[in-house]
Amino acid sequence: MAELVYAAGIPHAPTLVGLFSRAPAEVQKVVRDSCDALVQELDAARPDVLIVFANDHLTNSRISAYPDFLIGMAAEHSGPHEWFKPWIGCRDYSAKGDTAVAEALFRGMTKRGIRMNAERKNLNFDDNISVPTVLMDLDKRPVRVVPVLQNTTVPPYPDQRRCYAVGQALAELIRDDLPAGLRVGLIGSGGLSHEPGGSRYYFIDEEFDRWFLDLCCSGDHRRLLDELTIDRMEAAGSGGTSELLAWVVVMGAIGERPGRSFGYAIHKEFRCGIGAVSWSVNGHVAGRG
Amino acid sequence: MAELVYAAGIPHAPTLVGLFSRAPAEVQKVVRDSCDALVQELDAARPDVLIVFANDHLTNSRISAYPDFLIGMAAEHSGPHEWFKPWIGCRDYSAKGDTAVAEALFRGMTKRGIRMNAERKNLNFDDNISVPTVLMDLDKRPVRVVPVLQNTTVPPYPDQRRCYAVGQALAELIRDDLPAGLRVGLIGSGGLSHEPGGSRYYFIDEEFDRWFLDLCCSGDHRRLLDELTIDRMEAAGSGGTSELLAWVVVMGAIGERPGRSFGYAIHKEFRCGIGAVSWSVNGHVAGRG
Amino acid sequence: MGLFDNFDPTLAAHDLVQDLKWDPELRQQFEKDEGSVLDRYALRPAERQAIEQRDFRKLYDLGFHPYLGGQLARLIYGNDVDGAIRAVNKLVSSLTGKS
Amino acid sequence: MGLFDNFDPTLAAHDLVQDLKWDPELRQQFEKDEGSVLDRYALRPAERQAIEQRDFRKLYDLGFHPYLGGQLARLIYGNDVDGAIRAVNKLVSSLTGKS
Ligand SMILES: [Fe+3]
Ligand SMILES: [Fe+3]
Repeated sequence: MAELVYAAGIPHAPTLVGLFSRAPAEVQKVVRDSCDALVQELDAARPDVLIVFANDHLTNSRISAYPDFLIGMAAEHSGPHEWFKPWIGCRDYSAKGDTAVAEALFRGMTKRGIRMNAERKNLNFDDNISVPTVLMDLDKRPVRVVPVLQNTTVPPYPDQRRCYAVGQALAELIRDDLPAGLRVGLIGSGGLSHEPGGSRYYFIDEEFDRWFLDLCCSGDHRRLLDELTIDRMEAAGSGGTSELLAWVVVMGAIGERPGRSFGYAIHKEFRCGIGAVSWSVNGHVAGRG
Repeated sequence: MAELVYAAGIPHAPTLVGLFSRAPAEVQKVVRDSCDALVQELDAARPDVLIVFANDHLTNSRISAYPDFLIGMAAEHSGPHEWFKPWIGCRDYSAKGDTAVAEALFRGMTKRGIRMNAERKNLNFDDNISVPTVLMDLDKRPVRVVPVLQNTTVPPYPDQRRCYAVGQALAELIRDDLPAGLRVGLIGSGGLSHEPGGSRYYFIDEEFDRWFLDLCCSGDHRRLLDELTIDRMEAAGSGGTSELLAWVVVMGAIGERPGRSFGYAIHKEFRCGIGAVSWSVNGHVAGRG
Repeated sequence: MGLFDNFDPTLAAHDLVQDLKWDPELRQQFEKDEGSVLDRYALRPAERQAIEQRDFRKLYDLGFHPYLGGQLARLIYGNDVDGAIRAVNKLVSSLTGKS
Repeated sequence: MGLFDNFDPTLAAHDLVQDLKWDPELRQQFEKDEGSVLDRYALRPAERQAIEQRDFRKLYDLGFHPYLGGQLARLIYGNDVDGAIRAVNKLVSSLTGKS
């Protein structure tokens, strides 16, 4: 019976690193405040392991064999992948992995009827894991990381209801399969609205983003599941906004809890809406209520 | 608007080839009669292409990355895979493939929300495709083959309802996506009851097998879906009987139609119950009714 | 909306972009002699032409995955922070027909 | 029934059997010097011991996939039509504790 001690949803736009210094002061402030708050809460929560759900940007698998979920089981997770390095413009990192938790995750999801792929070798990390890692210095903190790369863009991919169910299975797994006393944190990495590779590459859907952040903070998961459809996310930026499904996995795991957001920034050059949420789970065992 | 002209369910026990000559005369007769009838109907139906659903016996993918379905897109399908050759004891073959239909299948299933993997190279064929191919001389007949290797044994795998839905999508795809005038046949390859690798390796569940063959012939798909559960198949031989899910895909595609069986053989040394069914679809477009 | 309406997972150009990302040598060759790299892939004539003409609109209409489209643009126009801006602008103007 | 109750997809022995099927050279080495092949895989101690002792019961209790169990038996006891009969019998007697 492990304990769920931390849960957050954060964006991973590479421009948050590479174009940060060129952004207006008020935009920089939102990014900085969000990171500071997230890191402070993380340090206070002292998780032993962070399970990070983040979409793969077609960096590990071909379209002809694209998994819904891919668990990184390596003892260390190094990145970014060579080709993504200049693009993100971020430093190298090597975060501690947790093979035992990764294996328990693979085993436990299999047992619960959820197909995941798993890989012992170092995965190719693009912005998905790299940006949160360097923004929060995860590799320098005393926490182990288990990345789960999620398909949110190669059709067909799991929708909000399926992702929520995966989160519910994860909660059960944390409670029943992971060792007593283990402190577990969850991060959903992705979003907010953006359309990478599309004709609306510079489009940010402020209305959607603010609505989504409010919804996340409200803890109303019935509305979340009814309204955060793939169609709605596609309308707010095709192929990119659906990265928020990684946040839905986390919300499925923690159940209906209020969250807090640290502001919202809209900056066209980032090519992505920026905002983060953390949820109050500290000290509570995973599950609804 | 292609036409569905042939549909059958057949077993692929390797012992049907390697141990055939040692089987009692009455067992040989059932096997021979079934093959003769299936081949006669096939020749009469004159399909241009046969889509063969058959489980992969862990011959193409690792357990850490196991697909539900894997489409063979090669222009030729050669087998058996080297290691399976002495075990099956069958001749080499090279069946014509159909890259265009295989691609349409991959594209059409993707569009219909069903994740399949696809491979352009020659797949590794074990008994799944090899046994039907040599028993029915598919490689010597004027028909192209598209193999779809199905996961029926690595948990979690698609259950009877999911497989039926895949079949329904397939029917729609044949009707709407494949070229007019194309004559399509379907084969589900697998079963009947057996427990490969289990302590009941020599167990054959005659009662289950006869019940299943009758059910297939009845065309009562509500009962099929309610009663042919994974638990029921596991009870009739763990890890092997569920190969019959390949037949369920075919039944999903043809809808509720009566079928005919060509007898049933039980021979312990075959380590598998033997029986086949063909369904009346000739001249009808796929779909219910 | 609609970016995935024509999505065609069988396009060989998808594998081209994947391999270019994964293989620095292939990338070098692509820069030096693009045609010799394209020759290795079973591209349909229209697919190859769209790549040669940097016509992303046509490529997407054939069913190319837009995320790989963004990556292809970076492979062609530049993959560092500033190269990416160039790539995004080229991509958007090809898709919208404006420049 | 119950063959999959303990199924553990993380066992390295699964990859061992897959590789042996796919790689004739590895198979030869496995026959000549089994230990040197087992060394290459991150087998848990109990997992390795079960393979060395041909203890399929123990291997299955650890969560080994029975279909790969049948194939492992053939890799050890024989893979032609008659070898398979030997393999099946050895496997069944290990699993049932009868011979
Ligand atoms: Fe992203
Ligand atoms: Fe089989």
